[in-house]
Amino acid sequence: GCTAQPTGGAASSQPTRGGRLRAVFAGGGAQESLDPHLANLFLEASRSKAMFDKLADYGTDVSIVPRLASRWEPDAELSTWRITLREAAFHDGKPVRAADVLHSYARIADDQRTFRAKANLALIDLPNSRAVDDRTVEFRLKRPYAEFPNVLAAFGAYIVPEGADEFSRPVGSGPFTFGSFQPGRSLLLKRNPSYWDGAPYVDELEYLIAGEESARVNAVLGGQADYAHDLTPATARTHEAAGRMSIVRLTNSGMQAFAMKVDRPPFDDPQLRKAMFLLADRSQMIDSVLGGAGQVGNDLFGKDYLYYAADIPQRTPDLEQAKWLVDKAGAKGLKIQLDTSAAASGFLEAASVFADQARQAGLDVTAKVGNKDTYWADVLNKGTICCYRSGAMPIETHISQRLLTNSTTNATKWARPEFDALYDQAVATPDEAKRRALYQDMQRTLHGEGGFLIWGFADWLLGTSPRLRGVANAPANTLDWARFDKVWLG
Amino acid sequence: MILKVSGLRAEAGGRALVDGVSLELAAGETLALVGASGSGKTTTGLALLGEHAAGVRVTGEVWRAEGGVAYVPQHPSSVLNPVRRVGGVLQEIARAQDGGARVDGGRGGGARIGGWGSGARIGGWGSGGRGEGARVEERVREAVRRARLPVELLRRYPHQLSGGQQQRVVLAQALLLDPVLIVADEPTTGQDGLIRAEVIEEFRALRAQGIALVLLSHDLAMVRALADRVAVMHAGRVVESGPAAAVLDAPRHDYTRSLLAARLSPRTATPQATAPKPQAAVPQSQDIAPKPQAIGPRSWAATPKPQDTAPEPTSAQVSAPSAVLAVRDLVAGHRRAPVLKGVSLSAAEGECVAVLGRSGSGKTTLARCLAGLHRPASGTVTLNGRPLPRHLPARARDVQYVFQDARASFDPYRSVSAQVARTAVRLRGATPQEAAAKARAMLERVGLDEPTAARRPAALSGGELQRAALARALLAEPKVLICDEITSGLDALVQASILDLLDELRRDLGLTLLLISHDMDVVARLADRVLELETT
Amino acid sequence: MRRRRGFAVVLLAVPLVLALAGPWLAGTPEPRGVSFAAGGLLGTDFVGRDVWEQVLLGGRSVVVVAVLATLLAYAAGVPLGLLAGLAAALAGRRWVDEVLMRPLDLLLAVPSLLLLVMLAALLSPGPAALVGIVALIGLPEVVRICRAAALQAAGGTAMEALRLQGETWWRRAIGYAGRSMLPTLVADVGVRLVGALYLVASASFLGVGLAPDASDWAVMVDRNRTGMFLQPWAVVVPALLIVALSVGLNLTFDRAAVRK
Amino acid sequence: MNLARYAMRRVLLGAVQVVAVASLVFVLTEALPGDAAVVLAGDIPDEERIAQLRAALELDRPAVERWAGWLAGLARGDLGVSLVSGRPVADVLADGLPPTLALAGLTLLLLVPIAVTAGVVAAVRQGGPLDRALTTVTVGLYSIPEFALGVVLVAVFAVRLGWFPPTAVGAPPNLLEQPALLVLPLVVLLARPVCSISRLVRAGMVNALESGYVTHARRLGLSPWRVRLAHALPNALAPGVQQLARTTDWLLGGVIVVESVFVIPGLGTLLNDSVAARDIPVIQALCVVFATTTVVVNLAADLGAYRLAPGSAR
Ligand SMILES: Nc1ncnc2c1ncn2[C@@H]1O[C@H](COP(=O)(O)OP(=O)(O)OP(=O)(O)O)[C@@H](O)[C@H]1O
Ligand SMILES: Nc1ncnc2c1ncn2[C@@H]1O[C@H](COP(=O)(O)OP(=O)(O)OP(=O)(O)O)[C@@H](O)[C@H]1O
Ligand SMILES: [Mg+2]
Ligand SMILES: [Mg+2]
Repeated sequence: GCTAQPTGGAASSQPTRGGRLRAVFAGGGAQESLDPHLANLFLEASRSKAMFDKLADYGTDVSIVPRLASRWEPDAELSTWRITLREAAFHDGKPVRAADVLHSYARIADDQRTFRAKANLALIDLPNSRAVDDRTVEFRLKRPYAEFPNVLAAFGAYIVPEGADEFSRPVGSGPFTFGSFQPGRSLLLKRNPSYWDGAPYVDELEYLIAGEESARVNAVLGGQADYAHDLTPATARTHEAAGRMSIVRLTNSGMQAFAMKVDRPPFDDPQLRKAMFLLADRSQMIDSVLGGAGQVGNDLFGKDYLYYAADIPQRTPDLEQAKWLVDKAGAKGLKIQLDTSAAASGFLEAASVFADQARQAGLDVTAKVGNKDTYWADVLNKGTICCYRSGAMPIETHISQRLLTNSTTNATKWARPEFDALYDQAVATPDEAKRRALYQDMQRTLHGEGGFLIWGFADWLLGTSPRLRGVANAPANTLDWARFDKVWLG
Repeated sequence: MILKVSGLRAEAGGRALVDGVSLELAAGETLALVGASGSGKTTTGLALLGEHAAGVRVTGEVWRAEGGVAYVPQHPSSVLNPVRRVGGVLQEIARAQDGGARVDGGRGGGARIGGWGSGARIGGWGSGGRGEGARVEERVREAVRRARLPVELLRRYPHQLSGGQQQRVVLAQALLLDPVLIVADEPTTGQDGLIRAEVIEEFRALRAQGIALVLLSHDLAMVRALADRVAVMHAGRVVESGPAAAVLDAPRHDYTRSLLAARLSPRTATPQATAPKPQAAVPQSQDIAPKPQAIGPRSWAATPKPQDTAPEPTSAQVSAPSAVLAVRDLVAGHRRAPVLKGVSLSAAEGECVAVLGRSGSGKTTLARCLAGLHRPASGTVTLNGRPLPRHLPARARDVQYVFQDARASFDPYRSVSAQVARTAVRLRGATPQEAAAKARAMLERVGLDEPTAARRPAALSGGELQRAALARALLAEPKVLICDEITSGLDALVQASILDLLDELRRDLGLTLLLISHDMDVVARLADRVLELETT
Repeated sequence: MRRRRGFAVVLLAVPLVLALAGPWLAGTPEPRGVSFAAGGLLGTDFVGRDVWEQVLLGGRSVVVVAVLATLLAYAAGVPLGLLAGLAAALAGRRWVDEVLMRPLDLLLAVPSLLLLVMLAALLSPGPAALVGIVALIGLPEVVRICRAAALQAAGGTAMEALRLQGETWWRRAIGYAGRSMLPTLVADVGVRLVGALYLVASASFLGVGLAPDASDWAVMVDRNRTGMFLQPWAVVVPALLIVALSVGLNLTFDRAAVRK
Repeated sequence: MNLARYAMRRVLLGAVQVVAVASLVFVLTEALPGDAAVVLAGDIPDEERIAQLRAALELDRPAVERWAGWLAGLARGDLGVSLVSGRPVADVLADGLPPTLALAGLTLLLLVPIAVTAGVVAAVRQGGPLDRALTTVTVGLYSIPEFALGVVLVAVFAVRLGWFPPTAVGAPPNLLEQPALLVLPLVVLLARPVCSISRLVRAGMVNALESGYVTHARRLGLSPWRVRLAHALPNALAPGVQQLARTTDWLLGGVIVVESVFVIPGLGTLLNDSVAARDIPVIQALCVVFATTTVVVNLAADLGAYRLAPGSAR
């Protein structure tokens, strides 16, 4: 399904036109840029989606929904994909053509540049891809790949006009056109009346920036903004009942995990990993860390997403067995450093609570706070166990980016030829049922002895002013998340 | 009646500092309070203002007539605001007076009980008429002229003034107040003879205007010249009081008698001292000398005239056969002005050289250069032919300086005896016990008993502190001792004993003395030779 | 007067007693609950722990670390400030002043945020490092205030008299100049202690010193702020204890200054 | 001593200091873990990608070379471009400076009279209920962390009562155009320095009020407040002036908390962001600004100290 359920009572009211919607996000500052391919922060992702389109995007269950591409068809070996573009136009009136698509992808994949989606597009053999006609693109892949639509929806794979390389006044095909920009303060966009997916309801969209959460909340409470992105569970609970602000919970938005490195002591011992899985009291983590705003995880990524192995039984804490396993692994009293930092909200809390739980099982776990700015690079290769989180993405993408021998961000150092082979087999399988079975196999392995202790899936929390209607409940990073062409001011 | 005091008693720590003092003063009258150093003059004087030092309890009755009271304190430096230019403060006072006068609609109305009230006036200081600026300016100029303070000093900060100049600033402040009563505590100790005489004249003029004056002084010549009535204090009590002539000429009390009898006789042993000196060199001696008819038979008349005995002055060069201390072409000054322009002098072992000069002529500056506290622009200072060490502690073993302002030279937080003893520890390597014993002995010699010296500086009288400062310097057993007005706050009796002590040290230990004084009697008593500094 | 003393003493005693006796009073830790929920005496904190227990445990590190850091800053800063101030007042020694103060100016000019991040990266965490960092950040200010105060004391005749006595530098500086600026220092130390407290808290957030979930009043205030309106006790109680501690300290110091 | 010459020398020394600070900061930032490339890579720290980023940002050049290049640029008045956004650093600074200056200027304008008055009144009423109340209130406010104070003030006065806007989100670049925006930030900014300065002023005043010159000034028929303000106060100010200098320094560079609680994009936020992003050119430029203000402010404070202790300027 590609349309998300609008939330709460908002569904009942009829959409109305007009007004300026002010959305306040964290981030910005010196780092922000309007280049959609540079998008990195949530703020930038939302702004890009307001001004640009991708060929496809993630639906609410992270399946792929068509956007600028109205259709995609692989050839029999799955190595040539023919994409049909829908009729759409850039803000300057020029139509979106195959050449624009090829230019955009070439720009992202440029070896001299470092755009985020570059890794996703690495599979495309761009020199041999071509524009069949203005509305048809033919992509040649370097190897057969059944999940090619995932690539079309990749984070940051936006389509920009041919030749565009400078984005101080961006021109895209999205629902809003550029108005004015004050870096670090605000971006004002105007309604694009001729948007192919239906013109937005609001006349203007203003992105505001407030790094501090309390400031975002206060801006909504004080009527200075209508949409506050990224609240903490505590704030949500504070304001939920008061009526001055509606809280929108985007359920199942963020995976919360600990990543154990399986290639080095002590977690090269599967028994110890098993012990960790068993000692984790997931519901306590949800309560204490997320203030109840989330669901427990089963050490598998992508709960409720396409191909999720829902039939693997949920793990429940078993302290006795965990202790026994710790003893057996000879790890009783072992000093373990759990890397954490303020890089993501909840990390410090998670480390604190989990360290306590591990201590009860006889492990001497201490949280070590690292530098938040370089955290991801620091924990990629160093340390033994760290806090980890991930936004929404297809399970296939999760596996290919994090769990293959040659994955670039393999934080658990999970490197198994037989697992890699399973993956290769899956993405070369045209039949969806067979593919599903292969994914199930992979997930069973990961559940049994993987390095990710995925203890929960956090809700993503938004605050909206009561007059804002039509906000969809879609996980962060999916199409309907932070999407402002389908909301209206009541 | 301006002032009426009865049964005044001041006590500190259960000890009476002043007891049973009763005084009366009419308009235009001058009362002199004389008495030994530490006899309670300052305490009484403060009580007249309704004030007292911390830790002192005052009882008794003080009635004051309506109108301002001006106070000239004994230690001017402690009442001058270090961060305010002296002229600015004078102007401020004048302006407050101006406003106050308008608010009061004139002063000197009906009498009221002053009691201990501070009698603070609400003076407007914001507004002012068109003529106010000029009027204020005029008043300040007038006061400054009467206090004999050069106008160019008004732009300075207090620390940029000499001791005598500071005293004149305080005097000018008092004159600006337009008071009905002036309490002046040793108002001329830092002044040269000429100015002193002029200030005495000013006081006379004030008296003529009907302003009452309470004069606390050791300076019997001034008392004689000014006072209508004299009260003699001893150990906190008024032992004798009456008309000036009666008390001074026919004292009835033993103490008064001995005080008046104590006078300085010139030394006889020093050959240089006999040389006659040119009249012009020490003109001040002429001026301070009281009128012959006012001098009683048993007092100053018997003193040999200073000019008869004062040693020979040399304004540029004094040489001695075996110079211990030699100063050559010393040039020094302050940022604003050159002060010493090529001073040379030398002094032999055991010799006493007096440095004379008008107030502000650079005596203190010279002394500070020798002591190593002020860096001269050029010139050399040698001791026994060797240049003095620049390092202060090393130099301080040989050259000690007794500051002009004794009170400012003590740390207010520690007991005086402890401070005195430190000299022996630091400069003579004594153990603390030895040092304490030495200090006790030396303090005894300068006439300070143990309980007095055990107090903090604030609880000592001006004269007591001067003696403590001398004791402190002497404990260093220096070769050269520079005394900057060390007897200005001492009564004749104590003064004599101090000078005797110095004389003894000089003879017995070969102490070389550099004596800075405005008091020609002191100079005559002690000095072998005289150096006179010209006013710059 | 007695009533007034009572006020200051109570203000000071409550946090001090809690800080010193608290760890003994705190029982075995309760299992964690939902974060920022009611329950127990004062509800739960940001990771679901019992706030009252955290309050009992959290005073000691506040008192120890902040007090040590402040003391260290003073131990180093007062002599330096005195040295600079006394030297500045002496014509021949002004270079000493320059040599001391200009490098400290550099330290002042480096943003403390950068310094903290930097030190966090370089130093191994621990109370000792923390004390050092907090002291280092407070040092230049202490030095400057001491220097200004010393400069006032150093210009006087009494200082010259002490020099003429051959008095040691220490005696002149500590005994005289130090004594005369004591009221200034006393006024400053009470305030600086609080500054140190919160520096400790923000440092812990950057990974220096205390753990981010440490039982420490200042850390509690900092970390529980997100739940400030949900479960105010988790912020209010430790904050009030800190307020009581510092107000009590300052009032007591004021009274001590009167007595001299 | 000649104060003018002294000031001249300090200004020259100051220029050296500024360069020294910038160099020191350069070394510090270099020594920080990670660089702009690592930070930009974010949560996909692919080594190859980081290396490419480094090359693109010219971070692969030796540090000394980059430092020399920066210095050369500084000499020409060229601050370079931001590593992250590619905008000229001068523009980035120009965006952050006005809000900071507005806040700092207004705070100082209010701070000095409030703190001095509080200190003087407390000293005059030393030991009395007013003194104790002032101490309790100022120290109490000081002991409440800025963010807590800020959030509570916003909750009460902006959200509940609606008297002031809760944040400066979406405000015009010139904050002075909307004075209501500044009320709450100013209150929070004032809370701490009022305490530290007034405590120092109080201590100095207590001392000065006991001194001989104040007693004497009272005798001279000056009004009580004139004595306190014109005679006692100047002697009480020296440590307070130093603290004021520190406060000025802090206001011009370090009010990160207030800036973020009220969403005022000033230099503090800028510094925070650029340290987080390891955006060295911006950090360097900010440090030049901070070092310059520190040098100037310290010089002013030192001249003040000499002025307030003229006896020592022998
Ligand atoms: N710090 C200073 N700055 C500028 N001028 C000064 C300073 N100190 C003293 N003077 C001036 O230098 C001159 C000499 O001062 P000095 O104290 O040596 O005089 P003196 O002979 O000791 O006078 P007195 O007898 O009044 O004590 C005076 O005119 C005085 O005003
Ligand atoms: N605060 C005090 N506490 C205790 N004793 C004090 C205090 N102030 C002064 N004294 C003592 O009281 C006595 C009188 O002091 P006072 O200053 O009145 O003497 P004085 O007559 O003015 O002496 P001088 O001529 O030396 O100035 C002295 O012995 C002194 O030591
Ligand atoms: Mg006296
Ligand atoms: Mg002199």
